This record gives sequence, C-alpha cells and structure tokens, in this order.
Amino acid sequence: MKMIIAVIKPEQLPAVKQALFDAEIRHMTATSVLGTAPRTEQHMYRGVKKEVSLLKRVRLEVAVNDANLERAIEAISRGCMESGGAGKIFVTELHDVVTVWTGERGSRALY
Amino acid sequence: MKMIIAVIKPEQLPAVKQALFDAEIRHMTATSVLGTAPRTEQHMYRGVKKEVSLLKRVRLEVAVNDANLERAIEAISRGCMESGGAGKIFVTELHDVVTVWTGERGSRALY
Amino acid sequence: MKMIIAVIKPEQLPAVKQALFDAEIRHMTATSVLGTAPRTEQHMYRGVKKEVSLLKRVRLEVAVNDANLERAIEAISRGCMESGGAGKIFVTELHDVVTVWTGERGSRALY
Amino acid sequence: MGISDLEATLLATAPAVVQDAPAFDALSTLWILIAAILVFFMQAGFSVLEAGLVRTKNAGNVLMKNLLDFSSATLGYFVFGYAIMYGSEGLFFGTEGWFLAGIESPVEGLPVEVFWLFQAMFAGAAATIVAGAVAERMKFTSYLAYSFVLSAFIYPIVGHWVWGGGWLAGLGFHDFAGSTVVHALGGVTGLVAAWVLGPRFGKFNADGSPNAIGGHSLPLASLGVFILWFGWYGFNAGSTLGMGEPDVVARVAINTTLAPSIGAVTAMITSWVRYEKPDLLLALNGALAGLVGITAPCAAVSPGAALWIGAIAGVLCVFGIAWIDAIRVDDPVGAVAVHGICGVWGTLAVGLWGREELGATSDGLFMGGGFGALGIQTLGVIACVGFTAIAMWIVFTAIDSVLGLRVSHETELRGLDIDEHGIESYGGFQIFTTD
Amino acid sequence: MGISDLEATLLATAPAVVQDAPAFDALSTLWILIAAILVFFMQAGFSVLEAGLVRTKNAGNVLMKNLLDFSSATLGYFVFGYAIMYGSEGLFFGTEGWFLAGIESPVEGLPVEVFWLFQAMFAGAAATIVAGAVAERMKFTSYLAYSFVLSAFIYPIVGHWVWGGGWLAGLGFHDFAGSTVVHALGGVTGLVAAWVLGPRFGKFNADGSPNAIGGHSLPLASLGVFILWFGWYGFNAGSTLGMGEPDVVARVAINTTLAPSIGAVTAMITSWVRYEKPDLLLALNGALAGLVGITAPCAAVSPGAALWIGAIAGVLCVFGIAWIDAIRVDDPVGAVAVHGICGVWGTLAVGLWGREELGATSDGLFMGGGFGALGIQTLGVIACVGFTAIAMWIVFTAIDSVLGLRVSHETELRGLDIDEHGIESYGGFQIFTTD
Amino acid sequence: MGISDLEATLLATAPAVVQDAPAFDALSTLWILIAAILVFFMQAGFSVLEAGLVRTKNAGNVLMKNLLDFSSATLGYFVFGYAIMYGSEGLFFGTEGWFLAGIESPVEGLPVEVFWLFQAMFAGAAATIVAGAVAERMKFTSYLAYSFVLSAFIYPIVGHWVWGGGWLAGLGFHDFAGSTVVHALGGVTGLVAAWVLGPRFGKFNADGSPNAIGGHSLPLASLGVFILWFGWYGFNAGSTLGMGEPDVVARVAINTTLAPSIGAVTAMITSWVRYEKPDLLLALNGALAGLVGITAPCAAVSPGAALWIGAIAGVLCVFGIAWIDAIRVDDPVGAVAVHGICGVWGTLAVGLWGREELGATSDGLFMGGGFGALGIQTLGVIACVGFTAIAMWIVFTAIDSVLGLRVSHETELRGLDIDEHGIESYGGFQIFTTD
Ligand SMILES: Nc1ncnc2c1ncn2[C@@H]1O[C@H](COP(=O)(O)OP(=O)(O)O)[C@@H](O)[C@H]1O
Ligand SMILES: Nc1ncnc2c1ncn2[C@@H]1O[C@H](COP(=O)(O)OP(=O)(O)O)[C@@H](O)[C@H]1O
Ligand SMILES: Nc1ncnc2c1ncn2[C@@H]1O[C@H](COP(=O)(O)OP(=O)(O)O)[C@@H](O)[C@H]1O
Repeated sequence: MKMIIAVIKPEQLPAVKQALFDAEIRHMTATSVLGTAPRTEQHMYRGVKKEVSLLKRVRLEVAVNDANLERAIEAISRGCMESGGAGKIFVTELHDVVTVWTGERGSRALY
Repeated sequence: MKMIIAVIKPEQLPAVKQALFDAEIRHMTATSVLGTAPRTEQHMYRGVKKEVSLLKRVRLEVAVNDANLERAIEAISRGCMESGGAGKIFVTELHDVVTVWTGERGSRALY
Repeated sequence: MKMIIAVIKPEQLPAVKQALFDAEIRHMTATSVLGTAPRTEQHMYRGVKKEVSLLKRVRLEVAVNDANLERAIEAISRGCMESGGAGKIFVTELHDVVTVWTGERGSRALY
Repeated sequence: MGISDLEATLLATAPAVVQDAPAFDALSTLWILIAAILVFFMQAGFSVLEAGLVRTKNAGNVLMKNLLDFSSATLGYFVFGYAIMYGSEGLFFGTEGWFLAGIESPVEGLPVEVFWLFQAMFAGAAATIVAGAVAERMKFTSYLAYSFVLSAFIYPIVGHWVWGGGWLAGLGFHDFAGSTVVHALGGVTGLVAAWVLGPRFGKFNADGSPNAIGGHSLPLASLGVFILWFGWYGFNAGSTLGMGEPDVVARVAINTTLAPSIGAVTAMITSWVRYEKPDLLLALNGALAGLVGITAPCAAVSPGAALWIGAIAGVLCVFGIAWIDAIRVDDPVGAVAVHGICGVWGTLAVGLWGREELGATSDGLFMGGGFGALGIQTLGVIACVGFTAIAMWIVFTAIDSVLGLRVSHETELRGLDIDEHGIESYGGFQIFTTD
Repeated sequence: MGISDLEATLLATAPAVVQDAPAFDALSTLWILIAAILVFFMQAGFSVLEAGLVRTKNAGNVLMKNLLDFSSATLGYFVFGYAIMYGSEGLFFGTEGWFLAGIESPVEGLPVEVFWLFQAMFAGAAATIVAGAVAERMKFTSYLAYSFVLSAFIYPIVGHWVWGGGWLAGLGFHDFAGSTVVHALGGVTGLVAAWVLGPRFGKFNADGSPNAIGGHSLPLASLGVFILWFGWYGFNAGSTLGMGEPDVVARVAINTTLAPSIGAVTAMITSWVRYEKPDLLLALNGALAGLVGITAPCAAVSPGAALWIGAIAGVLCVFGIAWIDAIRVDDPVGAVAVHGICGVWGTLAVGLWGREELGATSDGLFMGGGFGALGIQTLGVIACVGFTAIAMWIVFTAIDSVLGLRVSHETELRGLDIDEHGIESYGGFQIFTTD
Repeated sequence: MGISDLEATLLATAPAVVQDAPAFDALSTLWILIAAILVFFMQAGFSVLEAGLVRTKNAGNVLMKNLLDFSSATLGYFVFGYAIMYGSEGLFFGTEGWFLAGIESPVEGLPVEVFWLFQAMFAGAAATIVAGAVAERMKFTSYLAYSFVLSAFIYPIVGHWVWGGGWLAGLGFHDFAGSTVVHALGGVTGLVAAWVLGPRFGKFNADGSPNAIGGHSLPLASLGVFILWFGWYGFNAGSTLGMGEPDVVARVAINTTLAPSIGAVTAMITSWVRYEKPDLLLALNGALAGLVGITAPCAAVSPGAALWIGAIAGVLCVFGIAWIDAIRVDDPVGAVAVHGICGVWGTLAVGLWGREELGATSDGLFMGGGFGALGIQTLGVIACVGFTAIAMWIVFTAIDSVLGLRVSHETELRGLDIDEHGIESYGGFQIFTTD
C-alpha cells in the first residue's frame, strides 16, 4: 500500500477532488499548509512590497493499494493540469492500515 | 521504527490522548485537517442544505519503536472505540529519528 | 529519496528556513501543528493556571535525495540549535515523486 | 413643557426673527445631528455584517466596497443628489442647490447642512445595501460606478417623488422613514444586480438546487446586526426631522424596538419549524426584517400594530430568502429578501394599520379606513420599485458592456481580496481558501 | 437665538398650555431616548464580550442567546413586566398597564413610550448577564424559557420594590441606576444557574482544582467591554430620567468615567501581584467591575468617592473570580464576580460615601451619617438578592425537570453551534474544536 | 448662548436658586456630554484598528495598552492634567484645580464635570495614538509610564497654550478641535517613540528597503475606522462647547463628513496609481487623514474648502506612509503619517481657507487674507510639535535608561501576548505565529 501526498494550490482543490472521485478514489485527508515556490509571489501591503516566500497550499493525503497507485497519480495529475498545472506529488510506503470500527487491517481496511 | 498516523474526529481527541498516555506513549503531533467521510454530513445554512463532503478531523502523528507499534495501535483503537468508534490508522516506515538537542539518532531518540 | 519531517517551535522557523536555504535546499512544506512536550508549559487565564499539554509547533516537510539527506538534517539541526535547541526530526522512505507540470518522476523530480 | 407648543408660539414670533437671520431650533438641530450620526454608524453595521457573511477570501473586498460606496455616495449626494431630491418643487425632480449652494433647509429651524447630513446618510445606506447582494463576484470598479449613479441620481429621483414634494407626496403616499425609498429601492437594485451578474461558482447545482456557501464569521455578522439596530433608532426616530413632537419621537422609538424583537422571534420559530433547528442567521435577518418593515409605518401605527408588522416581516424574510434561491438568484447575504421584500411589506402595512390621527394620510384598512390608503401605498411601491428596477437594469447592462460587471473565474476561485486588492483579510490564520 | 426666545415665551404661556394635553419636556425626552439607545447598544457589548470568552464551537450559540433574550425581554416587559414594575403603587408589585395600555409615565414630561423604552433596555440587560455564566452547556430552549420569566416577572418585581414605589423605596433604599436591581440580580441569577447546571466538562479536576478553559477572541472581548462602557453612560447618566438637573447628570458622568478607569488599573495591578503578569481579561473585568460598582452611588457620591469605589471593585472582582472557582462553580465569563459581587459592593458603598445633599437618603458612614444608610442598603441587598436567588432556583429546577437545563455530553464536546443550531461560527478557519 | 438666556428668565422666577448655584445650560450640557461619550467610543475604534493591524501574537498586548493608557490618562488628567490645562490663565500652564477642586468650567453654563469629561477624552485620544506606532515591540511597563506622563503633563501644557488661554491663544492661533493639539502631538510622539525604539525584527532589509509585516484582521481594522469616524462627530462638532450656535455645529458636521469621504477616495486613487491596486488599508487611512485634516479648520471653512483639505490629506497620508518607511522608521499602523503629517496639514489649512466671518482669527491666504494667518498657524505648529518632540525624546530616553523601552528579541519573536501577559489572543485557531 502507498500513501500519496499531493501539494497543490487551494484553487486546484475542486478539480483534483473531482478527478479523484471520477477515478473512484473517495477517501482523502486535506490540510492547509504553507509551501515554498519556485518564484515568490509579491503582494502589496499599504504600498510596501511583501515578499511572500511561503504560499498557501493544500496538502492532500491519499492512501491507496499498490494496484491503484498509478490510477491515483494520474487522477491527481489530471486534476492539477485542468487547473493551472502546479502541484507536486510524493509517494511513501504504507506499512499497515487499520479501520478502528471494524478492526480490519491491511489493504482490506482500505475498502 | 514506525510513524503512526491516526485520523479521528475532534471530539475523540481527549479519549485517544488519554489512552495513549495510559499506554505510556507521551509524544505526538496533532494537526486539524479536513477528511472525507463515508456518508456526508448535512448542515443547514440560512435554510439551505449544506453538503459537507470534507469534515473536520484531527490527524495524530505518533512515532514509535517497532516494539511499541501494536501497543500504540491498540491504545488508539481503544480511545476511538470509547468515543464513538470512528477513526482510521495508517502506519508508515520510519527510517530515522533525530533529537536535535542531544543529537541522538535512531530508536534511542524516541526515548 | 527521503521525506524529512521536522517539528520545531514557531519562533525557530526563520532560523531553520535560513539554514536550509544556505544548504541550498529551497523546497519545503510547513504546517502549524500542536505538539506534546516533555514539560508542559503553564499559561495563566484570568488567574487560573492553564496546563497547556499541546503546544504550538511548526511541522516542516522536506523531500530530499538520499545524497542530500545528511546535509538537510545537519542544516535543520543547525537552525534549531541557533534558536533554542528544541526540535525533533523524523525521516521516512520516499517511494516516488512527481512534478505534475513536467511529468518528471523519481529523484529527477526533486530538482 | 413641550417644545411643540413653543414651536406654535415661535411661528407667531417668527416673522420678527426671520428678516435678519433664519432662527434655528437648537434642540431639533441637535436631535437631527445625533440621528444622522447614528445613521452614519449603520455603515459600520452593514460592512461587518456583509463581511461576516462572505468567505475570508472576499471579506476585504466587501469592506472596501462599503467604505467607498459611502464615500462616493456623500460626494455624489453633495454635488448632484441633494439638488435633485430637495432642490426645488417639481413633479419628478428638483433642479436647484447643486453643491448645496444658495438654498435653505425645507424644515424650518434646521440648518441646511444638518438636514443634508441626515439625508446623505440615507443615500449612503441605500447604496450599501447592494454590496451584499453582489458580494464575492462583482468587479470593484464597476461597483464604484454603480454606487455613484445610484446615490447621485436614481435614489434622489425616487426620494424627490416621496419626500421632496414630488408626485407621490402629492397623492398622499406615506413612507415615514423609507421602507420603500431606501430599503425596497436598495433591495430591488440588489435583485437586478444579482440577476444580471449571475450566481457564484458552485452556488447552484445542474438541477438548479442551491448549495449553501457559508460566511466566515458569525460574530461579525451578529455585531453588524446590533450596530444596524442601534443606528436604526436614528434612522426612524430621526425622520421626525425635529423634537417638535416628543410623543411622535417616542412612538417611533418604541415601534422600532418591538418590531425587530418580534421579527427575530418569528424568524427563529419559522426556521425552527422549517429546518429543525433555530438558525442564528435567520434570527438576525428576522430582526432586520422587522426593522425594515416598521420603517415606513413607524410613526403612524400603534405599538400593537408594530408587533403584527414585525412578526409578519420575520416570517416573510425566511420564506423570501428561500424564494430568492428558488428563482436561482444568488444573494449571499439575503439583502433582497430583508430589504426588498420586507421594505415592500412595510410600505403596504401603512395601508393596513396606519391611523390618520397618528399622521397617516388616511386610516388603513384594518383601522376602518377602507382600501384607499392601501391603494395609494401599492401604487407608490409599484412606481418606485418599477422605476428603480428598470433604471438600474439599464445602468448595470451599460456598465457591463463598458467595464464588465464580473471578475474572472480564476479571480473568483482565488478570492477578490488577493486579485483585486492584493490583500489578505486574515494574515497568519490557517484558512481553507476554497472551502 | 433659536430656542432661547421660545423658552422665554414658554415660561409666560406655560400655564395656559398645561391644561389640554400632557405637556412634554422635549429636552428630557430626547435625553432619555438617547440614553435608552445607548443602553440598547450594551446588548451588542454583552454579545461580543461573551462570544469572545467562549470557545469557537460555542460562539454562535452565545450570540443567539444574546439576541433572543433581548428580544423576548422587550416583548415580555411590554406585555407583563412594565405593569408589574410601574403599573401602580403597591408594596410588592403593580397591577395596571399591561401592554402599556392606558397609563402615563411616572416621570412628569416624559412620554410613557420613552420611559418604557429606557426601562425595557434595563430588563434586557439583566437577562443577558446570565448568558455568560451558563455559556457552553445550557440548552437553548431552556435558556429562552428562563430569560422570559426573568424579564417578564422576577426583574419587574424587584424593580418595583426599589424604583416602582415598593416597600424598599419606602424605606429609603438608594440604588440610583441598578447595582442591585440589574447587576446583582443578574449576577446572583447567573450564580444559581451555573450552580444548578454544574461545571463544563474538564473545568475542574478530580481534586477540585480548576482548569482554565480559554476564550477564543480577545479582540471581541475587549471590544465588548468598550461598547459596554460606552453604553453605560446612558445606563447611569440616563437614570436621572431627565435633563432637569444638568449638574447631577454631569456628576454621574464623571463618576462613571473615573470608577471604571481606576477599576481597570487596580484589577491589573492585583493580577500582576497575584499571577506575575498583568492580565488583559482581568483588567477588562476590572473596568466592568468599576462600572457595576458605581452604578448605585453614581449620583450621590463625589468623584473622590467614585475613585475609592471603583478601585475596590477592581480588586474585588479579581478575588471574586478566584473565589467562584474555589467554590467549584463554573462561570466562563466571570459574570457572577463582576455583576453579582461588585453589584452588592456598589449598593453598600452608597451607605459609606453617599451624601444627602447629593441625593442620598441620608449621609453615609464615612460622611458622618452613621450606620443608618448602610443598614438600609444592606437590608435592601439581602432582600433583593435573597428573593432572586430563591425565585430563580425554583425557576431553574422547574425548567430542568420539564425541558432539561443541560445539553448532552456529546453535544458539549462537539459544541453547541453544530448540535443546537447546525452552524459553524468560523467557516474556513482551521480550528481545534476541542482545544 | 441659546438656552442660557432662558435659564436667566427661569432664574428670575426662581430667585431662591440664583445666589447659591450657577445657572446651567441644560441643552449645551447634554450636547457636550453626548459629544464626550462619542469621543470616548473612539477609544474602542483605536483599539480594534491597532489590534487588527498587528500580528495575532501581539493583538492582546495592543488591546491592553489601549485600555490602560485611557484609564491612566483619565486619572492623570483628573489629578494633574486639567489643572495644568485650564486651571488658571498664564502664558505657559495653569496651576489651580488639582483634582478638579474648587473651580468652575471656563464655558458659561457648562458644569465643570462635563467640560472636564470632554477634555479628558481628548487627553486619552492623544495618548492612545502612540500605541500603534510602538506596537509589537514596546515594553508594557514603559508604555504605561510614557502614557501617564503624556496625558498628565505634556498634553495639558500644549493644550494650555492653545485652548487654556496660553500664549498661542493670545496670538490668535486657531486649532478648533485639535489637529495640532491632539493629532500632531500624538503623531510626533509616535515618531519619536518609533525612532528611539527602532524597527521590528525583519522590517528593514540590510539595504534599508522595507518589508511589509501584515496585520492580522482587516475586518477589525475597518470596523475601527468606522468607529473612529463615528466618534469624530463628537470630537469636532462637540468642540463648539455648546449648542448656542446651531449653524456652526451644522457646518462642522458637514465638513467632518465631506473631508474623510474625499480623503478615502483620493487615498484609494493614489494607491491605485502608485501600486497598481486600490488598497483597503490606504483608503481607510485616507478617511482618517481627512478627519485629522479637517479637525482644526472644521468650523472656520466652507464645505468646498473641506473637500480640498480632505482630498489633499488623503494623498498626503499615502506619500507620508511611504516616506516614514523611507527614513527607516517603523510605524506598524501608519499613525505618524495619518495623525502627525495630516495634523500639521490641517492646522496650516486654516491659514489657507479659514474665514474670519466663520470664526477664524483672520481670513486665510486663499480667502484674500494674505499670509498673516498662515504665519501664525505655522508658528503654532512649530512650537507645539517642536516642544512635544523634545519633551518626549527626553521622556523616552529617561524611561529607556530606567525600565528599558524594548522587549527582548525572543519575546518579539514569540509575541508580546504570551511573554508579557501570558495570554493567547485567538485560542483554538491554527495560526502561524511567525508568519
Ligand atoms: N522538496 C520538497 N519537499 C517538500 N515539499 C515540497 C518540495 N518540493 C515542493 N514541495 C511542495 O510542493 C508545493 C508545490 O511545489 P511546486 O509545484 O514546485 O510549486 P508551485 O505549486 O508554485 O508550482 C510547494 O509549494 C511545496 O509546498
Ligand atoms: N484512503 C484514505 N486516504 C487518506 N485518508 C483517509 C483514507 N481513508 C480515510 N481517511 C481519513 O480518515 C478519516 C476517517 O475515515 P473514516 O473512519 O472512514 O470516516 P469517519 O471518521 O467519518 O468514520 C477520513 O475523514 C479521512 O480523513
Ligand atoms: N514520538 C513522537 N511522535 C510524534 N511526534 C513527536 C514525537 N516526539 C516528539 N514529537 C513532536 O516533536 C515536537 C518536539 O519534541 P521535543 O523536542 O521533545 O519537545 P520540545 O520541542 O518542547 O523540546 C513535539 O512537540 C511533538 O510535536
């Protein structure tokens, strides 16, 4: 199993969420984070340039079975592309999963 | 070593924290996140149904030694069960740990 | 590739960020989290002691190539030391990385 | 020892006074000044209410619109508006007193500057009502253009008809403090604007069913309503334009308290029944609905009637908000239902509970006066609302073709604060901008 | 010019005027109207203060309670309250003027509607004080029931005793603007309510030691206090019920400034000494304590005495808050200490610094008047507080057995906003709901 | 005069009263009381404005400073300030009436307590202006010390020169409501303080270029400005010190509306041109700039002139803010530009547009009066600003050497709320404290 971590722009969330749903991936966890960017944005604050080096981003966590990994990555990429193209995806090994209510473990807990 | 990621409902936090303490697991990191849910909740907003597809959740990170993994999972599960039963637990490999102050590394850094 | 997770105090962020930049590590993701601490801080609230068991922390995620792992850890540690010495670093395996825009994958996606 | 009798005596002794300088009534001047200051403060109420009801990413834009529409309203009303509204008699508009030059206040004993101030605050209120209905998607520049036109020309024309000695005044149309002139006018303008603009992204599903797009701060919204209520005492009681009749001022004040109180209660109960839970925003809107409803009849009805008017207004606004959604118009703050629908209701209510002895042109239907008053009230509402709707539709379509009314889809997603003003309303807070 | 000549003429023609209609004092009417408007605004102060002192998950519920208790208070006071309080003489309660029908204001020259308005705002204030003490755990329905009973019956009865010509008025009990009638009454009601309700989950440890459960917004709390202070000028100075004696109004106003100022300072110093750091919330509470303390004696003491009264009130509230915790009663906003304890203090202070020449029944202890005044003040406090405590204890236990006073444990954890109203006070913000 | 003559008549009918008590002008007393209450409320405006413009980690500290500087200001002004300012004639300062003992108000018909109240509110305002300029880095204790000295001694001395019959009054220096006495004084004090303190960590880069350190809540900031504007009507129109001349009060009120309105517009346009986008904070500052600018000339100029004065003030404040950054002084809220620079501008404007017939000492330059008035205004500004700058520089360096002015670097990073007061302004919210 894998844990996919995608960092996208807030305005990309609707598109990415939709893309994942279309790929029948319905579970995820979203966190609002601050991320660095290649080029820093510039806001104005009372006439003074404000170098914003950490920009608002959304961090999505999606746990999937190895079988679904590529499908999930494609879905996320598609969603990002439809909404500007930014976005970074990280994939880490997932050693185990537990659904507390049923007590199920392992990949079965992902269904 | 493993990094346990538990996603629970906010109101479950006190119970889960307590359960972990009872299991002598004292260190953790909590983040407030938004999570998908099997069934979407419905709020009312000025009389209009509000489909909330992303619900407030708390994401707990607990790094433990392999020896304590099961104890930690049981503790979290117990805490969740006492407080409604929802909750999802993810376990990932932890490659290394560093306590900056002492410079200790590896599993010793977890004590 | 590795994903470094560093949990530091908010006031340490400027120093740590600087240290990482000096080590030419420019990309990261920051989240404001609550963390447990060895000794609980005590605030006063209208004259009543407030046991704050969860303190404000900043969680930094930095994905690096294995080659840069030690450099990154040293940089973070240096930054932490310059600013009080607190801080915990976790390292997890990173299975894959994707830069959506270019479609690049693997370690090349980290540059 | 009531000033009222004094006034009487004044008129006797007046001639002696008049020739040298106009004799000012210090007490009435003070009251109208204070009333104007209270009405000014309603601007703060509107801005925090509307800001609280939009998402964080658009809060700053709403605040900016509230500040600037008031500023340009006072300027526009100083240069053009006042002259059109009170400059001179005439069926449809006045034509003297641009820049307030060379005219006196129509109210004996009031310095024209104070009378202007009170009136200018009303113009500002009318303009600002719309900010909420068009929130989260209307271009800032276009909003400025619209608000100047409304407060400098459209509002003064309607105002002239009713208060400036125009044709509706002649017919005996009674709108004491502006249920129609200010609120219905603002509400219908909001309706036209929201309709021309179209709904926010995500407001309506393919099947036309509405989604809720929540505001970001109930404390701000609630504070806004209390500030509005506070200012409304100046709005209604100040419309006596003097302290000559303390009993009238007193009656207006008590009605302006009972109507919103019961409006909040009935709106809450309605929401409770319809949606299972007592809703804060609907209760707040209910209080405003009661205030809007009592604005026209506040002087001419008894406290008992005020209770009826407010109670019905509270219910009306709950159904009104649902109805606006049903016709697929997106009004983020409910301005159309509260100001438009309840403004009309309040005006008609004069024709139902109004009493001649209390200052109405003739007794209302329930007071045994027959349908006469109700007829005139209806006519007046239709005239004012109809004219405003048509005029504003032209204005908005014109602005649309020149400047464009709506921001881009990207801007709407990112929020108007960043794209239109380059600001963040809540620095440091972790926020889901597209929640 | 203006008024001056008129008034002059008035003095001549006055007698002639009197016989036909009740002659109103326009100036006094204006002042009491404005004072009532200021007191109304205190409602906004209470709501943001209390909202700021609870956690985000309960803010909306507190705001809702503040809106509805005021609304139902004015309605209840209109239908029943006023008649009981001022309807007719009588040792214990009045019995005429339901719905304000067929009565005149007890104050010569004031239209009854304005007098009612001013009094109704007081009833609303008394009811709303309790919202803070029961915050974060009391059922909304039960709260509505309680607040209607308090403002329609309990408050008017006590009010009648002191201000409506009841037995305490007869004895010469002096409570100029309501340290006891409004604040101690609200405070003790809050104490009873909080005690019957029990503490919030997590407030007290097994050993009875208290934990702090912090509020969510100091800016809101602080704004609330400033709004309350602002409104308090109407509360105290308006209790002159007219502008007949400008010097009294002036004295009240200066005392209402000095007492809270020094109260904030002494409370801050006390917190500094006791808890190492100068505490904002305690300083804010200190200002309120000073205001509550000076409410009864504001007219009858000199500015010097006001300083003493305010200074002591500031210290009292800090110890009071600690004491309430010590007896294991959970008062989230400190209402009991601020309004209850300092309300009692202020009333007794009349017996210490009150001066007959300034309007007190007799000179106070420190003014060389002996223990007489102090005795009567003590008696009055005991009577009012005792009666209120018993009456409200009955009311709350009755409501408890019928509706239940307290929300479920789950609701308390999840927050009252979601469970009782289905709303979120801060949409879009990332919040630790159970922090 | 107004009411006063009729009081006279009244006294004729009540000779018993005359000999002992002075005759009070009830109407004027009421007006000045209400004006004082409005000015008091500005304190709330300052506190939310300044709180909104700092980061969350320092909001509580700013609120605390605002509460305490006002409290200590009123106390200091009661004990020392008033006596120095109005206690007795004298070129440089007065010497009677400590604790307000044994003196009467200089204004005929006003009880001294009310006159004191109005003046005390001004002292509080002057002190509080500085809180913004020193925000996020000044020690709380040192701030308390400074604010007491300013309001008890420095402000009263300057005030005496201009309003207390001092040497500038003698020369005919005209500052109707305090562009110089209150605002320029507060602004220059802020400048000196910010300069002595040094900039916040991270404000200026090595090369001296400024970085923006954003505030945390635009809704609070915007509400603050509306509250200030609201209170300003009391500040300016109340400076008539009575209702004797309703037309003057009216003129002041209209000018106090037009100037900020156009100031907001010109500031917005300037920001639009200079920084590509219309900026909310600069528009808000523009409104304040207009208010500060019109404060001195509000009574002595026509509405047309008010438009010029406000428009220029709006532009001035945008450039002023940039200029303050350019000289590497860190003023987090822009107090120096808004109150200091525009305060000076407003005072000089009297010398340009002032008209003798409207109450100015002599016609201004543009009114054909030549350079006379402008010269005296310039002299007055230089004297007041110069004296204040020197005096406060001494005060701050003294405090610095005794208590230390600035918090530690760690405290600055962690925030003053936690370290100085042990509080969190926003409990439960997820916040980037060092954003
Ligand atoms: N090496 C990394 N380690 C951790 N987070 C990263 C890394 N690279 C990128 N990110 C996260 O992914 C987000 C998106 O990165 P990128 O696509 O390069 O910027 P943008 O989204 O502006 O195009 C960044 O804002 C950052 O939060
Ligand atoms: N496959 C997944 N990937 C990422 N996060 C998940 C996944 N499944 C569940 N979660 C997280 O765990 C939370 C709890 O999941 P679940 O227990 O199924 O819902 P609930 O808590 O409502 O019972 C979800 O809200 C989501 O944040
Ligand atoms: N075993 C763990 N699992 C998860 N998070 C941890 C663990 N140990 C420490 N942390 C996180 O690292 C942060 C810093 O830990 P530590 O350095 O021990 O405390 P401090 O920062 O107060 O010195 C903690 O607040 C917590 O958020």
